[in-house]
Amino acid sequence: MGRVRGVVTASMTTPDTKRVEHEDSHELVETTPAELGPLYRQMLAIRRLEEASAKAYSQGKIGGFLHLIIGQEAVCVGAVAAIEQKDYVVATYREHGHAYAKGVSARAIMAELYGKKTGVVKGLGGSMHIFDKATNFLGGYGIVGGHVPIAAGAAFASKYRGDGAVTLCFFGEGASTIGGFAEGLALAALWKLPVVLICENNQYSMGTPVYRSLAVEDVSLRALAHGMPRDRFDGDDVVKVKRRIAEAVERARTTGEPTLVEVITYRFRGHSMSDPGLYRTKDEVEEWKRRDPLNRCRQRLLDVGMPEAELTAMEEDVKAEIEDAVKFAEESPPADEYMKYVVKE
Amino acid sequence: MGRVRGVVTASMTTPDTKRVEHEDSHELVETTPAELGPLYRQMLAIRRLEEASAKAYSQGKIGGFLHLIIGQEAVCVGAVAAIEQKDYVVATYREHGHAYAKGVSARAIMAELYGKKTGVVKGLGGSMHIFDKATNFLGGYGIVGGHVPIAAGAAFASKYRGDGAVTLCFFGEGASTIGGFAEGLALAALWKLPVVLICENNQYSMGTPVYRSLAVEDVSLRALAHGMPRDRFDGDDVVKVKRRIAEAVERARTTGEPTLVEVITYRFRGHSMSDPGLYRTKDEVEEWKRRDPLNRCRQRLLDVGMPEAELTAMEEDVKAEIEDAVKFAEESPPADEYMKYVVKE
Amino acid sequence: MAVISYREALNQAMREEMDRDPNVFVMGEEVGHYNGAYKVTQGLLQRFSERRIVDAPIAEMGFAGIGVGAAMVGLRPIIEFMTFNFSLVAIDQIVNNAAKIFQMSGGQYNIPIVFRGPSGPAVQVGSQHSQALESYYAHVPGLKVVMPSTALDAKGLLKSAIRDENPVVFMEGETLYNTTWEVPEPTGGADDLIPIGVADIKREGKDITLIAWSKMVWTCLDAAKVLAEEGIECEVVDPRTLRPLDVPTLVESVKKTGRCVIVEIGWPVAGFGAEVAYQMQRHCMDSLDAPIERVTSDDVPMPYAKNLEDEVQPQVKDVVAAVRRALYLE
Amino acid sequence: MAVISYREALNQAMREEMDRDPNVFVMGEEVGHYNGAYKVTQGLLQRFSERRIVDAPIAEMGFAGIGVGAAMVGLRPIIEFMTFNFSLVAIDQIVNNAAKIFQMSGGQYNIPIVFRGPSGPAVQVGSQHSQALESYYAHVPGLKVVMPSTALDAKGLLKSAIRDENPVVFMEGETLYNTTWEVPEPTGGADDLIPIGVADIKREGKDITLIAWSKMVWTCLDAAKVLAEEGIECEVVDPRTLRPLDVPTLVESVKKTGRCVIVEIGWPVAGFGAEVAYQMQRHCMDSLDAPIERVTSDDVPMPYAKNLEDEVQPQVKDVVAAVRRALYLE
Ligand SMILES: Cc1ncc(C[n+]2csc(CCOP(=O)(O)OP(=O)(O)O)c2C)c(N)n1
Ligand SMILES: Cc1ncc(C[n+]2csc(CCOP(=O)(O)OP(=O)(O)O)c2C)c(N)n1
Ligand SMILES: [Mg+2]
Ligand SMILES: [Mg+2]
Repeated sequence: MGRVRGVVTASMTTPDTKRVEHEDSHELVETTPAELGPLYRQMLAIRRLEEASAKAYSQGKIGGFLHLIIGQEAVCVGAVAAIEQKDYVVATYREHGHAYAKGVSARAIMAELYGKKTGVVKGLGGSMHIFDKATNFLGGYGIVGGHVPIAAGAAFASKYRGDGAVTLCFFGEGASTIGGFAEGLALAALWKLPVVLICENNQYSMGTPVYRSLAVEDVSLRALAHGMPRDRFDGDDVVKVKRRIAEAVERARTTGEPTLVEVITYRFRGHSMSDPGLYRTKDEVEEWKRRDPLNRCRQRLLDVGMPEAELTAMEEDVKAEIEDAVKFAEESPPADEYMKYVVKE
Repeated sequence: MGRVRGVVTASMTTPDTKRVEHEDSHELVETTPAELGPLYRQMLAIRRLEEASAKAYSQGKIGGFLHLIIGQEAVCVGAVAAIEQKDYVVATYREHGHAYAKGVSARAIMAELYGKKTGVVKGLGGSMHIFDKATNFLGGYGIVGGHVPIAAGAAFASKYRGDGAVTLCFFGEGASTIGGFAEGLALAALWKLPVVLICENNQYSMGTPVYRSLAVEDVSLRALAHGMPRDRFDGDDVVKVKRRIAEAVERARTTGEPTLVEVITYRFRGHSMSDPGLYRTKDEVEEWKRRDPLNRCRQRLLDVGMPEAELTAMEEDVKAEIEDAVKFAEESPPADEYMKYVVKE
Repeated sequence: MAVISYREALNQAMREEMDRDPNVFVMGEEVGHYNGAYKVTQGLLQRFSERRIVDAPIAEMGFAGIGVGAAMVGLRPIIEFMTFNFSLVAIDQIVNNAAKIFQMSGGQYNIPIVFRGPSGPAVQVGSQHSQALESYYAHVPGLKVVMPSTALDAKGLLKSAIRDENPVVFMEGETLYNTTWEVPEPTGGADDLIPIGVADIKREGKDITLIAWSKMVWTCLDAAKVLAEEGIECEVVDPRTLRPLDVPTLVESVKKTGRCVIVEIGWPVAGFGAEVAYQMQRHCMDSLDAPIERVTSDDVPMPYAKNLEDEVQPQVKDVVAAVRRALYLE
Repeated sequence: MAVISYREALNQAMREEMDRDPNVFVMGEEVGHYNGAYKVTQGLLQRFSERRIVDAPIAEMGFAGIGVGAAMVGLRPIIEFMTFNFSLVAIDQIVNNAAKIFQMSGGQYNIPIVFRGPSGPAVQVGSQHSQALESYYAHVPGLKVVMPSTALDAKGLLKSAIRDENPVVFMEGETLYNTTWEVPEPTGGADDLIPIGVADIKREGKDITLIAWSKMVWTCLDAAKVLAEEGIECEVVDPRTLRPLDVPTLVESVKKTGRCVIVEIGWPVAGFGAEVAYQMQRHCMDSLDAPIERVTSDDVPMPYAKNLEDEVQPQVKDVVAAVRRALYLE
């Protein structure tokens, strides 16, 4: 895949980057309708959930920051498909998809965005702070990099107890420059903590393209100095994501060894709802949209033999699910407890 | 050189390290008495200064933390010999040697340790916080890793102004796990700041041997992911240190490119005066002492033709210099200003 | 005189100072090509190029430290935190380096640096993004802490901060950027500056003194209007600078009115308002006709839901109630 | 009853709690093989092995965060900072994660973690190593902040902190480790614990209340002895916990004596003493016969030279002078 890039201007602060091309191939990964169907359904549900929340945001029904994951759905869905219920997931502020993939209902997410009492965290956390104990979703975090040590900590606990659980930690490529990531990485490597660190390289950190934040545009290289296994591939195919993450999960589960995985992807929308995304050309965005992982996945499903009718039924079902979630959020009572969860008695 | 190591116990927190042997050779580096003589003199002066301060500390004349650099003198002396007066040096709490090498007088250092008004920072900073504007010594810092960005900042200023100065930044191998180092490294690489990051790997971070703090015992590898030049060698030969650092300095001065250099060395004393160093075997310490860089340097000087008498005269001179420094410190008036330098009017 | 926004005032201050002094530069996330996350640096990249408007990757500890190092050797950095919430990962650089190097170096290296950015809760951004950290910075000797409430103050104080020889923590109101105020045309002279450390009386009154800074000045002015309708005349005093605090001006007002309410948007316990309260009781004890009242946010991490967020933060009605309590009207 | 040191008390508390609960572990720099930089964890590695006594590399942000993550999923970490000076590089983990996750998660994940280590200036370690940061932590809802002054309190409070379901910032006196106190043999029952949030009267008196915590309790007790010789009876009240603060006990004492001096080792501006002063004026205004006095360190980064360091820090003579001022004796 040819990558779309901005123009590098020579200046003191625009580094002369050493670009590294993907080692990745684009051969299709074997799959079946039985495997791919549910993954497609999840990706679609996330897409529709995000679209519905964008709409509610523009109607003033959702406030604050709203970071959509549209375009990146294959990463969270594929990765979470590679783990079990008992495994942990830690994510950023761009985590609706990860939460949904881990099993949080669209209702609970949407009600949270609406700031309702029925939200997954009772309207106290909002878009950036989804947590769900029932599904071992350890949270969405707003301070870039700060959650990487937390993920290492969950993995530390698994090792301490020998419970065989693995932790997935998601973060953006922009997070790779901050100390919290570096320390989490170093400690995970040193202590061999069963965590898979998944960098969703979506080409931008807010308005900053990778070539202006990284001296070398390959986050996975950070693993080298720690003797940590690494992987790097395009996140356009959900089955590929699942397979490759599964390898890392297997290694973590059996040997305790962490892996740094970089998945190349792209967000179709702005950084958050308030970002018009003027720093990218229309052409660039269009080129990526032509490779929309959701469309790819749908086509693949047809190719491997899912009847169109079945697909359409699934799509109707998703539509109903999200409509129901919005209705649920709309009709739920407002959040009302806020003094109760400051200190646990 | 066979390295001396402790015993690795297998446990969750003692990682199964991937040891990397030095790529370094131990051939002698060409030199002359004219070059080596002054370097030897500096190393000796630092050794004697440290010994004198240890003595004063045990007499209760110096307080607080006192971190001696005995055993590591070849690193600071060799490195600083590779730069010019206008170049900057930034160091840690273990910085008496670096300050002396940069041109701070033994008097000013010793008086500082005594907490006297005539100290290099008027008795306000103490052992860990030597600063000297006249020699562009940008300080000794007590928070591990926190000074790495500061060094990058001085280098940034040089690039901003185009003044051709280079900054040397010294730190221990223990500092390589902290975020401040990681961020300073990433920014220096990204912006191509003319800084040489010199890791003095003295095998221990306080009582922690490298194999318990690093997943891979090679700090210089951190440069890889940033496309940054790196170097790694034994710091037993002061001329070698000078030559190798000079290469990095030259690169920084002409291309602006930073380098990460790891110098393998050993501290003969405890971490600070209050550390008896029980975590190392006598044998280990003795093995390193047999390769004392100061002795090596002296022998080399004789080998390259400095007359023994000249050497002895130099040694007498150093002895007098340090005795004078102690006397000066003893007789100086106590520190007396402390409200004056909180805010600059 | 032109009516400009707080955002524009900050932008002008930086632009004018950068025109004046080639050693001034701006560094931070999204300050250049993106024109600032809150558009405060709009247009500066175009005017000053990438050399002086430096887009930094996400590494607050790193670029705050780079600012300190650059300041040591003669530059005058303006370090923008996208918000002060993110300054917590860099606070060691501010407290242990920026604030102390002048003293640690025996007066050899002063650090002329400005750390600036929006501060305080915005709207519905949740607990990690809704903090008022002024008491942290005001605690530290060696720092100055400035928190302007109006475009006028923002401009004059930022210019002073940039020219100051010391580290200045310049905390802007995240919700004030669009507020407007009359600001005179720059003359290029000293009157373009507002000195750091001088309080300003935003409204005169005789019955009670309201002390507030940043956004809470506006809340107090609104409360004063409500109370004026009942014949209660509030004096609203804005310290503008928390360190050094202009204690004399505050004391004079409290001595005059005999009553004092301190309003801050942050948490109650060990908030900066406690320090102000202490100073007032110490200097005005004999003149106080009632205990000093404080209005703060509730003692909780900020909830997300709008209704709760409003409940947690000080509102006009809370100030009005505190004034009534201090006047023994309820 | 045995007379043991403050250091030993802490060690016993950890040992007993680790014996009791397999989920408790200790992590920090030099806590294991080195037996602790200040020997507080002496012998624990031998007893509990590397699994539960974890030597960490220098990465405070990292291992503080690991503690938070481990606490989320059911462990009970004790994170040792070699000193609290180094907690500034980790403070984001404490303020933004440990303190807030319980609320952000809508009450799903509480964080039973202890951050402990020596705090406050030691002797001649210079400005970067000589800070009293209690006001930072006491400011934050969701945290508890404990600062014991005696071996007895250290033991009982650390045990309570380890059993607490919330993040506890446990700040030990760096200069108190060798002080001794009578500590009863553990019974295994609830009386081994000292509850968090309960103040203790360290000396009774009727003329004036001295409020102090950690090392300053000792300074106040010494001052009280000096003053007793002149017939002035000081009551020394030790809150022991700064958050939650036992306001009723403090108020009761101040109401009784009518005068109050607050002594802290840290910086004056927005120090925790300002909060205490505010609470006392609010609750005791009618009983106060003199303005509340505060004794703090000078408003400067700590100088290195011993003579200056002593000048900067509160000494017995400073407390005595403040008491005299509050009694209008000078
Ligand atoms: C420490 C910190 N600094 C800055 C920010 C503001 N911020 C939020 S998201 C973001 C960009 C992150 O980019 P990346 O890591 O690539 O993740 P993406 O948003 O692309 O998923 C920034 C700068 C923050 N939240 N935390
Ligand atoms: C952030 C921080 N954490 C902990 C310490 C305590 N400390 C001081 S020196 C040191 C060991 C540093 O080891 P290394 O970097 O190898 O340098 P060396 O002392 O060997 O020269 C530690 C842990 C500190 N000063 N700062
Ligand atoms: Mg990104
Ligand atoms: Mg070392």
